[in-house]
Amino acid sequence: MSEATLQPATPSAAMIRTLGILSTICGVLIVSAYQITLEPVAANKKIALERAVFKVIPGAHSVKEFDATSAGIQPAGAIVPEGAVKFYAAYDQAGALKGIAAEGAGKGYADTVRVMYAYDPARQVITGIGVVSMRETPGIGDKITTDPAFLKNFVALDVKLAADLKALANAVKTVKHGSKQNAWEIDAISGATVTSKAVGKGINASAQKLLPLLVPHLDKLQGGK
Amino acid sequence: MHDSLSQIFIATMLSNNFVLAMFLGLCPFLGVSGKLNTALPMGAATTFVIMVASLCAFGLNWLVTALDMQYLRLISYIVIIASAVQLVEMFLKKTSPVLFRALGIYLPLITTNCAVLGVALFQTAREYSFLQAMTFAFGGGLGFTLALVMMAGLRERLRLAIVPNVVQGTALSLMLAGLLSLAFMGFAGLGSGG
Amino acid sequence: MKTTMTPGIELRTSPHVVKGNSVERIMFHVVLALLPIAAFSVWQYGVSALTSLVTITLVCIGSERLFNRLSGQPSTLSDWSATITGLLLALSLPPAFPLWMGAVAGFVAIALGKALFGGIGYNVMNPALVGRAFVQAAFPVAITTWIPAFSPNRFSEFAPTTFTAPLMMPPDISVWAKQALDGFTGATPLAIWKFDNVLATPADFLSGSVTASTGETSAILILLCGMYLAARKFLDWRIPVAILGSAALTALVFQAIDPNRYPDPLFVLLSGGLMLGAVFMATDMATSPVTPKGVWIYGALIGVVTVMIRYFGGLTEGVMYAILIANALAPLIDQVTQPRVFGQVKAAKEKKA
Amino acid sequence: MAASSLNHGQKQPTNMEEFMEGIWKQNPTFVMVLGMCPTLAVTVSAMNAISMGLATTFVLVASALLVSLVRNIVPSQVRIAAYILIIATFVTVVDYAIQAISLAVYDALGAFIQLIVVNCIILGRAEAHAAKNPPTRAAINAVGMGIGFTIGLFALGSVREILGAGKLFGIALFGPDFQPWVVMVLPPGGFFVLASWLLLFNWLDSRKAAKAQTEEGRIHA
Repeated sequence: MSEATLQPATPSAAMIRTLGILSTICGVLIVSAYQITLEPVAANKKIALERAVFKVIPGAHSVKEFDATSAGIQPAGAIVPEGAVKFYAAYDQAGALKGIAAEGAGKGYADTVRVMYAYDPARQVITGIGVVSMRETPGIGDKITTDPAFLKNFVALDVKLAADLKALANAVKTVKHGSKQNAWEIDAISGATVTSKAVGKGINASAQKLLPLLVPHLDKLQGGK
Repeated sequence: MHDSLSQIFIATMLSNNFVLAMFLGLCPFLGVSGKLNTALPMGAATTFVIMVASLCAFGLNWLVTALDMQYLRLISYIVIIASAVQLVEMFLKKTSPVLFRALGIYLPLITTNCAVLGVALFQTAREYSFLQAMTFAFGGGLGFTLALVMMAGLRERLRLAIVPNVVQGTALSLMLAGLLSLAFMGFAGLGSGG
Repeated sequence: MKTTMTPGIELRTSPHVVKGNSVERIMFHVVLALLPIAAFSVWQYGVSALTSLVTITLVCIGSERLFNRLSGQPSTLSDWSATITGLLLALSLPPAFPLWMGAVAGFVAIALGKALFGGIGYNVMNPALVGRAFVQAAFPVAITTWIPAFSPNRFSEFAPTTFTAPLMMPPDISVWAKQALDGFTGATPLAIWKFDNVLATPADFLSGSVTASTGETSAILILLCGMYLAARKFLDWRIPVAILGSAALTALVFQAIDPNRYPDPLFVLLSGGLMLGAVFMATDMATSPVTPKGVWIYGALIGVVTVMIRYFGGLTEGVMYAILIANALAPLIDQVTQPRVFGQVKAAKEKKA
Repeated sequence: MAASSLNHGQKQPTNMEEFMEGIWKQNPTFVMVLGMCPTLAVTVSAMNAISMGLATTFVLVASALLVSLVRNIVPSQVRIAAYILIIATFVTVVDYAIQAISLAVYDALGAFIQLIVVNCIILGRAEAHAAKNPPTRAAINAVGMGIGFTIGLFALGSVREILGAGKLFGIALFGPDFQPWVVMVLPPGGFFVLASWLLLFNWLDSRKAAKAQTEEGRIHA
């Protein structure tokens, strides 16, 4: 590069040629690696997704990916439409809709906490959560995956839509340990309030966006096998 | 992500400090932190290059995504960062010889600073908007500078100390880095908007 | 080998008697000043606190001796600094902190905080706080487990956590603590304020009935002991004044912005370890700046960072981290505030630091 | 480093010496203290450490091989650019390979797989060794370096996982009541553990030196 001007001994044509040849070799290597791994990677991602969804919706047998937009819902394709919210529909062996799963993300103590939650359309409640990724303090923040009292919050967490179907009737809210009174509140883990709040915020943000788009079109998901 | 700019700034500078919490840019951190008067220019130069790299990476990511060639992302990042550093070097040489003399010797070192590539990779992974990315880069650079300058201060002070023989050298620097990292844990949660 | 370091190595063979003497004297008086605070905490928390104080201090002294022997130096126990580190560390930990964890903290305080950098005077951060920060990061649950003060059985019964088997997890004591004292919530006033927005009153603090670390609650006592040390010129009064002043001022500003959300300055001053940290920890001579202007900047920094961490951080208490950060910045503060002319006294001090 | 490889050029070490260089005499982690970003960032568990070590070894060997093959046709002015190109290629390959093998590992290592590009060991080896030696020799040296780096990572990862979680390779070692030392899997723990390893080696070194000295003294006496 800059040295080249200082030492004109090597003709630039030679340098360009060498770099050109190298780039070609490298290009071929990269593209073939990409092509060869494309399928296994996709398969891996699918397995990981299924595992995450099955964990929050027990008894589910298959998963389908959808995008919800203001225009309705459609199976997720290669191109994600503007403003789309991704969600997953889980079906049981017979092909009946078992539940809906979606991802929410909130800023935790150390980094973003991403959770997968299960939504039961019939009862309009959240029926379970699983952590997709987090870097919270071991022993404190990671109690959100193990603390039985905390997980009990998500047996039937109320996410009913308001009458106009534009937002949740009651925003999901994390309250301090031991003061949960309403079905839409999450009782925080004592000592891990920041992480508990991250879960609540993540679910609320995602549900507020997804459910108004999803609920009017729920019938389209039935028998999706 | 919907992090506000101030949250990103505080988090990258303090609670998720590049060097002390994310282990980015350790080689220059340990290598150039011996003296205060070189630590500051090094920090400034790195911050500048990180910002330039972040800018390039943002444009490049847009291009690579538009062309649907994500598999070329890494290789194009590293190539453009290396060339950007070269360009900055040449540009400084031409336009501001004083600044060049102050920063010049550090610039080649910065090419292999993983903080520079790290910024590019993290801002891509977190899908930051343009302003978010620039804030991230600036905060990261300042955080790097802060850690570097603090470390240099401590190391200068310890030059007078009777440090036991077995603790000399890199081990001592790592101990100090560990202590700083421990102290920076106090900032955890700052910038999480809790 | 790598003996290229420091002309200071010759210092080892020539004991600088005069300076050593005065350091010993200062340190001895600091120990004396800490004793009333320790006594008050034993009265508050009973045998658990007493065992903790004794064990941690002994571990610190033992570690100091061990490192003396390893490095082939004469014993430095007589300078009292290891005793101070041990006492301060024990006072800053919860009274029912498992003893084995306290021992870890004590060892780390001496090893990582001091011995590895060449011993007394060369530590880059306050050793007691290094020890505490280490166990805070290592055992985050145990270090936020509190027991009630003035429980009726405190002189006859140990807290169940005190004698946790080494390397094992301490038992859950929430049930025991509630039995020991009715209405015990197990949260410090800072935590209660942060998460429930309920303020403890100054009377709560002064009576020592709030939940806290072993030596944190006796604000008046700490101030009195500090005044004694300051009056005899054993500590730099400007540091605590700067810390408490800047913390109060910062709190005042925030309270003016939103009185519903932010507590009054008195609460900020009395709660947590601010008083203990300001008087006994931040004033450590080796790790604070030596220039007059630098001392004020250093203190102000600690005050502001403490309040910032308390108000906006993930942790409820920030004094410890604020002091550690300021310790790390002390050489820089010195450099920036260096007077142009080098005074005789300053140069001597500089060398020691 | 340049000086040491110059020496080698003159003496022509055996393949075994070439192989052992990275494992012992010039261990990238403990002796040269290079490539520390991944060393500290990913070693929260033994599994992560080994995965990272193997990924780095692959890039090291593959790039050393290619660099060595083209060493005579690359003009020296553009050699660094060429090396970076080659290294970035193999890192991309390894990135996709890991995704194909295990997403869990891929998530655990995060951006640090791609950051192998700026690991100074690799560029350093390409420049100082591979560019001056025939392919077999370059590859053997690179394998040694890679294994040495992996050993270093494992030494860190295992200590941090054992103390920080009470586990090794995810298997609990001490029963359910063990109190993990959380600090070990946090950033300060990384610094402290690596520093302690270096202390240990320094101490062993100084003891060896002291012994040699006393023995020498005895002979003289």
